Amino acid sequence: MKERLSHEVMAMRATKEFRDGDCVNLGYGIPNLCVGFVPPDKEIIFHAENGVLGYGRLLFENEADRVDLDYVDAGIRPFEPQPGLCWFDMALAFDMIRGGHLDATVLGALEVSEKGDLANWTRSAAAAAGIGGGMDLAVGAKRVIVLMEHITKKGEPRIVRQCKFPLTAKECVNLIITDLAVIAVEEGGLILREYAPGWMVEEIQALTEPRLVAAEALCEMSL
Amino acid sequence: MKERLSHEVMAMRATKEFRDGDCVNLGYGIPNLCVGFVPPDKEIIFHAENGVLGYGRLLFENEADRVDLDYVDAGIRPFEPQPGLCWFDMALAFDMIRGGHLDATVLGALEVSEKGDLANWTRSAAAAAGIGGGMDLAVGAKRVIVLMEHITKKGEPRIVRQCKFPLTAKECVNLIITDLAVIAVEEGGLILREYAPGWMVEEIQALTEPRLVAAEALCEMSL
Amino acid sequence: MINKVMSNFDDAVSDIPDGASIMMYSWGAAGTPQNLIRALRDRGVKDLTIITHNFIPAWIGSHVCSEDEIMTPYFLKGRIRKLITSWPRPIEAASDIARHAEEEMGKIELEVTSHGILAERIRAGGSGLGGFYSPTGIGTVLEEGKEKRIIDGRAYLFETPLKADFSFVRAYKADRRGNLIYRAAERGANPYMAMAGEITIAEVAEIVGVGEIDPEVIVTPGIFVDRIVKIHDGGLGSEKQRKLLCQRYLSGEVEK
Amino acid sequence: MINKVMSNFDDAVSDIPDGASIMMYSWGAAGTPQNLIRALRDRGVKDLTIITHNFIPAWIGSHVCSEDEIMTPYFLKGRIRKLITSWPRPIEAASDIARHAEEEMGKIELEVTSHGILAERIRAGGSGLGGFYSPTGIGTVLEEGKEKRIIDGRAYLFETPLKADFSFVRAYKADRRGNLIYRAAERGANPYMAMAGEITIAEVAEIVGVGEIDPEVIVTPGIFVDRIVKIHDGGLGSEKQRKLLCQRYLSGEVEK
Repeated sequence: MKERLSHEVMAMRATKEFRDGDCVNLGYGIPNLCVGFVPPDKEIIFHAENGVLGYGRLLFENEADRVDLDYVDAGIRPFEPQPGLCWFDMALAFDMIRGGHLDATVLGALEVSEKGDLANWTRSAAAAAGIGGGMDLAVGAKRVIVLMEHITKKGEPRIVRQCKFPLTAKECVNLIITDLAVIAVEEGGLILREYAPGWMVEEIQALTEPRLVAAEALCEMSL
Repeated sequence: MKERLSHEVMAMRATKEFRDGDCVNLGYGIPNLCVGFVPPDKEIIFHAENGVLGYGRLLFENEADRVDLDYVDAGIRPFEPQPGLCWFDMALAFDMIRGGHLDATVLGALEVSEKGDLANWTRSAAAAAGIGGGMDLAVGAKRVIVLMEHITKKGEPRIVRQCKFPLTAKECVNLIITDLAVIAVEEGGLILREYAPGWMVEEIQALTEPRLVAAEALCEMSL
Repeated sequence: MINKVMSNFDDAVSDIPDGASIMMYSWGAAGTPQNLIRALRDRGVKDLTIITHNFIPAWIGSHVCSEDEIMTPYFLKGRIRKLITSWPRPIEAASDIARHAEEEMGKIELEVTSHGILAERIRAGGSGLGGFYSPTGIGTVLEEGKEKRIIDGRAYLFETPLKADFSFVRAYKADRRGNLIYRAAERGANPYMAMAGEITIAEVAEIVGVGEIDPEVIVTPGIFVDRIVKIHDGGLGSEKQRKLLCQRYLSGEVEK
Repeated sequence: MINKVMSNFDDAVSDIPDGASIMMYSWGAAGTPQNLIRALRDRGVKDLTIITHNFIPAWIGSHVCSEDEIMTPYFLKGRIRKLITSWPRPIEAASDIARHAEEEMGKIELEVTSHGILAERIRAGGSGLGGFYSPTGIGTVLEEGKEKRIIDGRAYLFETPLKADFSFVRAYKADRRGNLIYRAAERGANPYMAMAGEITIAEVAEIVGVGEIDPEVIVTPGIFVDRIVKIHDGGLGSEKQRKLLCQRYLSGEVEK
């Protein structure tokens, strides 16, 4: 298959959505990468649901001397403290989320429906597992951005008419950023705004279950 | 009329009810005096609903140099800071109250009924006024002690069959301490436990609307 | 770059319209956003909905303070359409102030509740809850018009969340991001009121650099704060002005 | 005199019976009351109800830690009758640990909810509320068996308060009255779990004198804490032991 955007480039594209001063929560997986790609002209305050605002870049495994297991984000990965950091308890962290105080959240997903339904957790035959904070974020953040690969490893569309996985929240997604496209969820349907370099609209549509509407200002994705 | 206990002696008697280590909230009026009469062998932590635990004695008006308008109790009176003091917000202050974390509260009252109903606020013809934190305390504290004068200025009983003033809470009072007596509110009725020096049971009964039952261990009040 | 600092109080309240709902703390002198309240009064808006724990003037010793000494929500009287409070009038019922408060009560829509219910309703508003069940007020006038529900054998009343168009907050130190810390009883209701205002405006004694406040001790994270104004030296509620008031009314020089 | 300090962990958990409900935080290594969990496991009680945000082993880099390295609620498996959690199994579904977790899930009563609902239910339990309405989970499996209510045009689910017989808490510093402060992400759920235990037991890195913690920065006032035990130098979760683990698994000396 043709080359698709790397996770890093996807994360870079997502950070373009942030306005100076935004408070943003990053979900587990690709979204977490955004913390490393904030442009220098923007002051973005990252929120993690375990009780921190303003955390810095994640530490690499070779930075053992700087790792402090008490300085971790919601994905339990050590990060670099930075000025303006603020610690609080998880109840307050979720008050921020539920109370509509977050400007945006970037979440991973298994599927997004044409209406913006989000499915980002699974349950086995035995038990539900891993609801985490996703349901709270999907309901509470002012803007829900999904950052995910456009298709599954088996090549099946993740943007679907109806989610097969259990829902995280209904009609909550505002924008979908994938390794192939940027798609807005609007009243009129799914609006294709940007395509990855080298990809044709028809090719993206073929990997997307519901119909995409080309935006008037449709253009190639850029950073 | 015969001599009755002073407010100070009433407060001293009330502090006898506290066990070492108790967290206690003091209502406006006579109860506030208790903070000055803690015996040295007991460590009592006073809670004020504006968000403080462990406050010290109230300052007198001639201690202007030591007054700090940010160091005030729930009655907005300046107090002396002491080691172990702890500040928090009013929501947490009421979580402590409502959540059953306070060992006791000492409240003033207009009336207490034979069933332990408490009335400690008034409303004018125009409007209700001054509910304050009394309703929360009466419902939440593990033990509710009323500290009040036995009769009104007009000589009418404050311990009554049924309260005429609006209620603070129903069946909440455990113990009534007045300038004449100590009375427990129990299943079997109002149990007269102690009488003020020089007062006869019949004299106290005459100033009390419901019937008092003399305790087996009825004795003179002491400090 | 984030910079929520504004240069003066008049600008900070300049977009508050007639009919706005505003919450503000007041516990005597402690924690009261005095300068914001004065700027609001000077702006001349009307039909306000005011949410405040106490609706009384502050006092020092036995001296009841004027609005030039300690400004409190009480001095917004005449501009209020609705008041939600736990303590609507002064404790000394015989005073002039009590009579004025009583007149005010007759003119406005008054909703009286307990401090604890008020605190929790505001917290629920700021944290996106739809309401909650509270044990306070069972068997009292607070039952009127409320759903009663037995949960696990105990009776509770349904309470609704409270939000406001604006929250006025008073704090000790702020940075330009809006992180706040408080000083002693100044804290009070300010942290949860900061959460429940559509726009939250803080007046503070000092503005410090980002990172100068220990990240472990910030009480109100900047996410809840929209505007910050520094109280000028000697201004209403400043340390200097308060010390002067205490000296004046507690030293015995002035008898009331 | 108040003195809540106890000399060892075994004594601190010695009255926890079979069938007890216990809440405990765990966010990887951060804030987990490791020594209390180990003492509980060693005590050999069964049929426990465990309330925890995460039910997974901790990891350092890509190394998944054993119970001798970082003790978490996961290692109570086999002693649990009911588990209330937001995250019941490891993220890497293929591991041995994931298989063991899955087996455990098959044997117990499992109640899965969101982190936010869990946090607020515990806070409601500790603060004496009868329940609340939350917008989270509308249109999802979390609706099952819950009352749905439209309030001001928005749909909410009724959530019940959570309390426990015991709360295990991990903190940074304590005084003998039980006042606690935390270190960074150690805070997490510890403050509200401390409020919701009938008996709350704290393990702490350091015990200081009353008054040594700044009264403005105490996070958990002592009123919520019943017992305190100091973690011994080099013990589970101590700074020294954690540094050693980080060095071991992040320096490249040991490959997993």
